[in-house]
Amino acid sequence: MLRIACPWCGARDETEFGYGGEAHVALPADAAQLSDAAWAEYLFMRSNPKGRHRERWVHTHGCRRWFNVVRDTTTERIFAVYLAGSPPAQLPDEPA
Amino acid sequence: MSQPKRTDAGGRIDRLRVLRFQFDGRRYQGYCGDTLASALLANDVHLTARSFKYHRPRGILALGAEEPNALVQLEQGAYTEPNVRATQIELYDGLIAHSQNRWPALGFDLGALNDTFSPLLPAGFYYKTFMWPASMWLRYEKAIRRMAGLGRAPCLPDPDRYDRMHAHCDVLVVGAGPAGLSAALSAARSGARVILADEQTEAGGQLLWERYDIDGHPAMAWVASVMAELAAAPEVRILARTLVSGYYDHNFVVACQRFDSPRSSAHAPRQRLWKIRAREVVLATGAVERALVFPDNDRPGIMLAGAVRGYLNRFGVTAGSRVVIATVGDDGYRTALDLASAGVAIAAVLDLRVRAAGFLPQQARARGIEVLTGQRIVATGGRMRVSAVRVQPFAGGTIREIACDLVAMSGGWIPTVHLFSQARGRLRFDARAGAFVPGEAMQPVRCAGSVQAAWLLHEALAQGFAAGGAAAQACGLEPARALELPQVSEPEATAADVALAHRGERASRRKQFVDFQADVTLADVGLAAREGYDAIEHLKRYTTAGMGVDQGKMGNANVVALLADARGEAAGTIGMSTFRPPYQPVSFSAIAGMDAGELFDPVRRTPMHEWHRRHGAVFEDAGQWKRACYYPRAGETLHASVQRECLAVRRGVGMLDASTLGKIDIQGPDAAEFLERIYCNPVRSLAPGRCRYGLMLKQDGMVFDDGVIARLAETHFLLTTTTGGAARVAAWLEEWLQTEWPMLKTYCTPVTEQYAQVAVSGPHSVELLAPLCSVDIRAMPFMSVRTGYVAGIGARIFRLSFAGGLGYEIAVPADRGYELWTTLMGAGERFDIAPYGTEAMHVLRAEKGFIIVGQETDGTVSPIDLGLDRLVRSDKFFIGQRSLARPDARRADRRQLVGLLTENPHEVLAEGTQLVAAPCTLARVAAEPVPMLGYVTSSYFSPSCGRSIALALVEAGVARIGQTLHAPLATRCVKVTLTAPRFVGDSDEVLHG
Amino acid sequence: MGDDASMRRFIGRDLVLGECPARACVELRGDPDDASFVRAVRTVTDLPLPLDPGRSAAGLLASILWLGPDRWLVCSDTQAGSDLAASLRAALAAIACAVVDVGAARIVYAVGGSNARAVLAKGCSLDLHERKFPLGHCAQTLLAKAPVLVHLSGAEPTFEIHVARSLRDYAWAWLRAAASEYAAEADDA
Amino acid sequence: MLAIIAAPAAGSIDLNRYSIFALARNALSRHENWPRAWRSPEPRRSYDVVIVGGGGHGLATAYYLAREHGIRNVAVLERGLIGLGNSGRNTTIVRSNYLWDASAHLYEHSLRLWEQLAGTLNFNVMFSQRGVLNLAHNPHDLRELARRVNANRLNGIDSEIVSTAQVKRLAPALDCDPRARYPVLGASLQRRGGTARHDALVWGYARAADAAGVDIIQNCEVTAIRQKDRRVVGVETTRGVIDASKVGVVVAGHASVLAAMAEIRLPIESHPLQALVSEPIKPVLDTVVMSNAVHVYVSQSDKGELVVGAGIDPYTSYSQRGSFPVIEATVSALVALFPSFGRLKLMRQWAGIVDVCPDASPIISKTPVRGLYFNCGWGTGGFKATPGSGHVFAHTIARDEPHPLATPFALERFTTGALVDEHGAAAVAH
Ligand SMILES: Cc1cc2nc3c(=O)[nH]c(=O)nc-3n(C[C@H](O)[C@H](O)[C@H](O)COP(=O)(O)OP(=O)(O)OC[C@H]3O[C@@H](n4cnc5c(N)ncnc54)[C@H](O)[C@@H]3O)c2cc1C
Ligand SMILES: NC(=O)c1ccc[n+]([C@@H]2O[C@H](COP(=O)([O-])OP(=O)(O)OC[C@H]3O[C@@H](n4cnc5c(N)ncnc54)[C@H](O)[C@@H]3O)[C@@H](O)[C@H]2O)c1
Ligand SMILES: Cc1cc2nc3c(=O)[nH]c(=O)nc-3n(C[C@H](O)[C@H](O)[C@H](O)COP(=O)(O)O)c2cc1C
Ligand SMILES: [Zn+2]
Repeated sequence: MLRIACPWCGARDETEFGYGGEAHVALPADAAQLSDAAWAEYLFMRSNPKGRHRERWVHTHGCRRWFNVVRDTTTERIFAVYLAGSPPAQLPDEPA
Repeated sequence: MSQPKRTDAGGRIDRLRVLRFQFDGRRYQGYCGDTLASALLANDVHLTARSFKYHRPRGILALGAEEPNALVQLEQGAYTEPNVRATQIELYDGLIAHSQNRWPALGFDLGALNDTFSPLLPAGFYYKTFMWPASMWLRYEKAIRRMAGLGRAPCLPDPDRYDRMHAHCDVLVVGAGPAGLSAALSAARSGARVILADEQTEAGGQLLWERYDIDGHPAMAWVASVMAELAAAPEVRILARTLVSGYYDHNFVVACQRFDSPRSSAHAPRQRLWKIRAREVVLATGAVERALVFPDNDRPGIMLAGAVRGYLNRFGVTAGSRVVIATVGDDGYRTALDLASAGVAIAAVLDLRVRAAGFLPQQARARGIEVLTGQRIVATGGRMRVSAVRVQPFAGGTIREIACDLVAMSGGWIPTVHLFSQARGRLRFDARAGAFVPGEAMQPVRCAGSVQAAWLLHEALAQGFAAGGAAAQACGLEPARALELPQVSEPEATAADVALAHRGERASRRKQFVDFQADVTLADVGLAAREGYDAIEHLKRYTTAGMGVDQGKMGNANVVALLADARGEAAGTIGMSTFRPPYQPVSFSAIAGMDAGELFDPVRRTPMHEWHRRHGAVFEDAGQWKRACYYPRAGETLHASVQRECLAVRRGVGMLDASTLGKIDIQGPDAAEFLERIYCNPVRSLAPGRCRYGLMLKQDGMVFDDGVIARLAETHFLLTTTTGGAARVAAWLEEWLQTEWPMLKTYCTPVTEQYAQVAVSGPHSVELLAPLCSVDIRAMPFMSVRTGYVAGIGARIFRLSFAGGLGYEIAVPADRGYELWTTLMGAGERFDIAPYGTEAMHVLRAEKGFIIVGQETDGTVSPIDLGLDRLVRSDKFFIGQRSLARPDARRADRRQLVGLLTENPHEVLAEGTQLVAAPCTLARVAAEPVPMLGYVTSSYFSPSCGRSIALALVEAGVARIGQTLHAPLATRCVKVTLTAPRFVGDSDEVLHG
Repeated sequence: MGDDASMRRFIGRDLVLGECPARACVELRGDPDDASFVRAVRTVTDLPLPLDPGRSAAGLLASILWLGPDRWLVCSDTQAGSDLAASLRAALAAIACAVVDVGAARIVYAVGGSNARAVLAKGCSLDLHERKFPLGHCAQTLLAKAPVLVHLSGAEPTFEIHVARSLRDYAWAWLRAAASEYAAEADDA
Repeated sequence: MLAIIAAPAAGSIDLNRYSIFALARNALSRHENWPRAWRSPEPRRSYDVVIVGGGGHGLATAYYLAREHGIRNVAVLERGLIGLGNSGRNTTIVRSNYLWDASAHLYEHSLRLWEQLAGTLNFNVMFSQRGVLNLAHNPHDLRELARRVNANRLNGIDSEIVSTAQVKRLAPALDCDPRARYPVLGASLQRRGGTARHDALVWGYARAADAAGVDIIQNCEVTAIRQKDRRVVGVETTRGVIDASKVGVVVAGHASVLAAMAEIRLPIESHPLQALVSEPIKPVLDTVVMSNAVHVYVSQSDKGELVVGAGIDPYTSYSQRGSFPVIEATVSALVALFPSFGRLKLMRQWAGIVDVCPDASPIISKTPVRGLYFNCGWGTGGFKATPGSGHVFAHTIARDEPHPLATPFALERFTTGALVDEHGAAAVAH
């Protein structure tokens, strides 16, 4: 069971959180202008990587805040936790 | 007489406390401190089970968790439990156990015919036969199923109590043998919060039955002093009888604690599941002994040598009177020496090694024990109990038969690396130990003692001290000062040559078991390899080796070694099959804990629940909520009650408990802008004091939830949601607000629980309410809201109605809900008021053509499909908007909401009935698919219309209004006419029918 | 409540469970970086707004519990919920914030005695060790399947468990079951 | 059609054919002479078609390519060992009672192939048509079941509503007390549904495909997809480059990884799906019982264990492990439905990586890269579809045009919005 460090409340069990999928998939500003294909890309297509994943979580049964997590999808190791709305967290060993 | 195999003295049993028990109907006695296995052996009972596949007689083989044979059915009736290892059952007075998987009796089992036919039943035989004729498989299968399985499931609900407990610690130590104890001690002395868990009743591990001295005293004295110190330490928790079963991610460890005998007391749980979050873990899980592979190596009376020694030293039981010891290392000699000291005759020590020159072999020889080296067992005799072994030098030569009633085999030791591996730790093959040992760890975990193939006691102690200290340090604690390692005297022992364990007689036609539990033989391994199932994971699945109750604790090591041989590769290159939780089986009840019975899932009740109950309401489940469905009067059916309730609303006044509706308070300068984006209909234009029906879409354009938007003030809104949608919608709003539009100053607060809400509906509602209200409700326009008092209670009054027609909804703080309800019921007596339930509410709203999200919608229905396109505004952005422009959302032949009238006005179609173009029935399964045009979403008998009405989603339904379709039923077909989805008009006039 | 108006209570070995009398509770939302907001709250409650997760402030008039970075629960035993809300609303009138009366939305159960932690640990995954969850600490979490707010308070430290009113029966049944192990011998199970 | 293709490769007809007689004959030679079930060839430089993924779907695709389309120069490339992906870790429920026409037709096609499969493959896949019950616990469930059962019937699929009393007769251990927290109000029953032996399905297809000439290459991970002008030309693997003008990718949970190699994005997320078995016991449950509302499904294997399936873990993962809370929830649900199972014990738990699509329906599709085909998105329910999926995918590859049954499942649906939303049918994994 994951232990996730809510940026506000600190480390809590996975059961208190909700998972929100891939992070940094922003709502296109001009949705109405997009082609069907581009809209489908936003709506459905996900990178679903094997390895490091930037993803959204919400502390449902705690402070109710959304935040982002960098987790390795092969080991479940969590590398970083950062606030919603901030740019993708860069890890020291990653090319920018 | 009684307990013929009990020694006169010794062992960790209380000879003053005699316990009576029964096995297979026979009465026996044992002592407090016994296990069922030790007590049976004390009574000279070896035959305890029949094997899984061949139903071969089997005896007790091991001392603890690794036991593959002696599984029994413990207790009876509701308390019965199948497949329990006799080696792990603490004896108690009155215990009743039975053998399993035999018919009619353990001694005479017809299933043993399988053994006779075994040439036809090699590994995987079932894949090759029973294919013809195809229709017969179910029959074959029935017979196979009856032969398979072991014990029996109880027929009654588990009567016991269970719970789960969370725990947090700095250092969790698993195993209270010498390594675990020293680890716990050094961690505790550093001030760490320590949990020490061991599955046994007592701490000590192998020291419980090995004869070592520590600091010049018997080792158990050291154990006692350590336990005393740990027990006194404030931050140490000792969990005895606690099996650590699973090691999951982020150092989350699950353990199951047993409290007492199967009949637990009324207060205490029978078992407790611990859920431990440890910063650091030390695994000191020890090792189990390896069996030898030789022909007919499974006869009762053939045991592990360590186990034989354990039964002697821990329980004062001699498992035989004339013993052959077969060993591949010096350890077997310990058993010989201990038995000899207890006066048991040693027929011979059979050492498979060519040379046996160590200290222990010398001692054995010095005691006059015959030692045969370079020999192996080529056959065994005896049916229900071993009676002799035949031995022969590896090099060939004469076969000698040695009579015996016990064979103690010592094949070396297998480190218990299960938990380490579950923790994603990598395993490494240790050639010296001939076994897999912990390699690189992937979580904060350390190992100590024989789990690392450190076979010597002083090594175990030293590793434990080091691991415990390092773990505490990793938690940021100072290492304990002045930790002195205790002094140990132990004879040196040369390591076992484990490769010999499976390198006995290959030519024999007799069965040589590698996995006793799954009845897998050496020949099976060979066959699988030949057929190409020669990777360990394929071999496991093809032969089922390692898939039994013991998960191959003993057998897997030999399976892997034999497979390596078959492939001509070095041991260790084959790998191991995956270790998975649990380390040992854990009862389902323990995992469920208190989440059983009424606590399985919370029930939510409204503030008025008790009133409904007292007034005979029949409840229905809506998510976790209990909602009053209808209120039958004496003798009334569902139908009659609902008809009456509906008419009360249409003609007089009725009252519905609407408290379960979700409610969300929205405040802030940008609240209107926010909701404008959330709802597909306009919100900004809503005037304060007014309400509007609103639809929310998902991003894919499909209806997600609906409800009323009330604008309480310029910057203050109250939304209602569906009962089931309350939490979903609140989360949805927060998500958008926080992640997409944090710049919008808006605060959302779920207030479902704060308000009790009552819908007062019907033409008399105004007369009923007006005198009780502090505001002039007659002056309230349709779809408006006011704040005031109702019956002296601070309230919000909404003029709106889901039932259609005149109606109000009153919301008061939940703690006044009951009072409001009873007051209104009292005041309503004059008007013959009737409480109405959800069923009547459904009929009433269907008459008006109002949808229910989840009934008219299923996640694939857009507002356009529902005919609500007039609500959808194109001149603004809202969630789901773009998706409504996709080609599929614009298709003319999408399913659209319509009304249905059956030809016969008394025919009420079942909801879920499908609609087709040409008449047909469901009686026979159609050969060719019949195209479906839609289906019935809601269907009722409408008292207002005096006939049945229905709503349906139908392909291009709006264009078909006026046309006829067919509703196929089981044996007949009903003609239906499509209408607009509304049956009763604004002034309650009937529109069709 | 009209149904079972009697206050629930259970006394076991080193354990007391009980239902607390209704109390005024207001959920307060606002920007903690806005000094005027913080000041206004102080004028009404005479308390500093706790800004750190898990912290609470207690005074004579009221107590304030941290719920989130812009969310607090203001409780009072001495005022009515609507009065508390009204005075907060009045003080905060000019500020973008939200004041929502939530007193009726919740039931508060108190769990006290030296076995309290063990009872709660059966359903709560927080580390309730006194160093990790000291007096005055509060946290939202799950107790078994009920979302709860846990607050350790009082002269004789007692865990207060705020739970949704609709889960009153569930939470009590759960607490009773968890406590049954500590029933005094003569008590029913 | 299928009966004809059952004959194994020429030259080995009698010796290799499995039957009770073959068993008896081999018993005389102590089973020393059984041949390998499939060869273990070295990869060749090029194939007409390369199938990536040696799960049931990949092997079935290769088999039908060879048997039905005469394309025998086919390799199945498997990263590890065949059948150890989801095909080797599922709860083996087979049924075809899906809601929407497109799915119903596809799964029914598959079910009909199942009914002949042991004979077709000459491998006993132990397809046990013991019936599948879907329980209803509230009025909403009942309504949804009725809708689905009616639709099934009109689609030619056997399906019926059964009463609580009938449910009790079919599964006596179920708690049918009306006061239960989740009372059983009725159920749908598909009698032709049931379970099968998962490994046997894989091995059966492997052996039959091999006999038809297909090369099954294990321990051969595809690391890149080679293309020229958006046309596939081959793959790179850990065992070298292999040329092929057609590549079919059938890698379940790894679909996104392979898609990324071809610069395609998929609407797929990979989640852990957990399952567990109890210790083996004598027969207590003769049908398959599934419940959406309490989220558990269970059957008893021929060996005697209860095979229990859980819901998916919420977060994406590639590690074939799930989280313990899911096990707690699943086991509590099991005990709630079957209170007498409480004293039985969990023997083993595990997880697979399921490829979940937004509409809970598969993708069987051509792609923007010519000659590259994807078959994925089966999520929690593709075991039952293995024969049908392989059959229509082989057609799609061989003809370079979707099989009619596969047309609704093309990738385009995510652009047009014509989803096949089977969440109702798949709300609980199966
Ligand atoms: C716990 C669980 C329970 C389930 N229960 C059911 C059920 O009851 N009924 C049902 O119908 N379905 C069920 N399913 C779903 C079903 O198992 C799958 O949909 C189905 O088995 C998928 O088969 P497949 O052949 O597509 O995938 P897999 O069997 O996963 O095969 C894919 C193969 O691709 C290989 N691969 C991946 N990457 C590469 C690469 N780069 N190169 C080469 N090879 C690669 C993998 O190693 C793997 O062997 C369940 C699934 C799980 C996990
Ligand atoms: N002569 C030999 O060849 C040989 C071989 C092995 C061990 N030994 C001796 O055995 C001792 C080894 O000490 P040790 O501490 O490493 O091991 P140990 O066997 O003494 O202790 C291990 C303990 O861990 C417990 N345990 C294992 N798995 C568990 C689980 N999942 N949950 C809860 N408890 C669990 C066991 O019940 C046992 O009490 C030393 O004295 C060593 O000399 C000798
Ligand atoms: C239908 C089915 C039945 C199973 N029965 C058993 C069993 O009886 N004993 C066992 O140990 N494992 C059993 N397993 C689990 C496998 O041992 C294994 O855990 C699973 O296939 C996943 O593989 P892995 O654990 O090697 O990753 C079964 C698996 C399935 C899919
Ligand atoms: Zn938080």
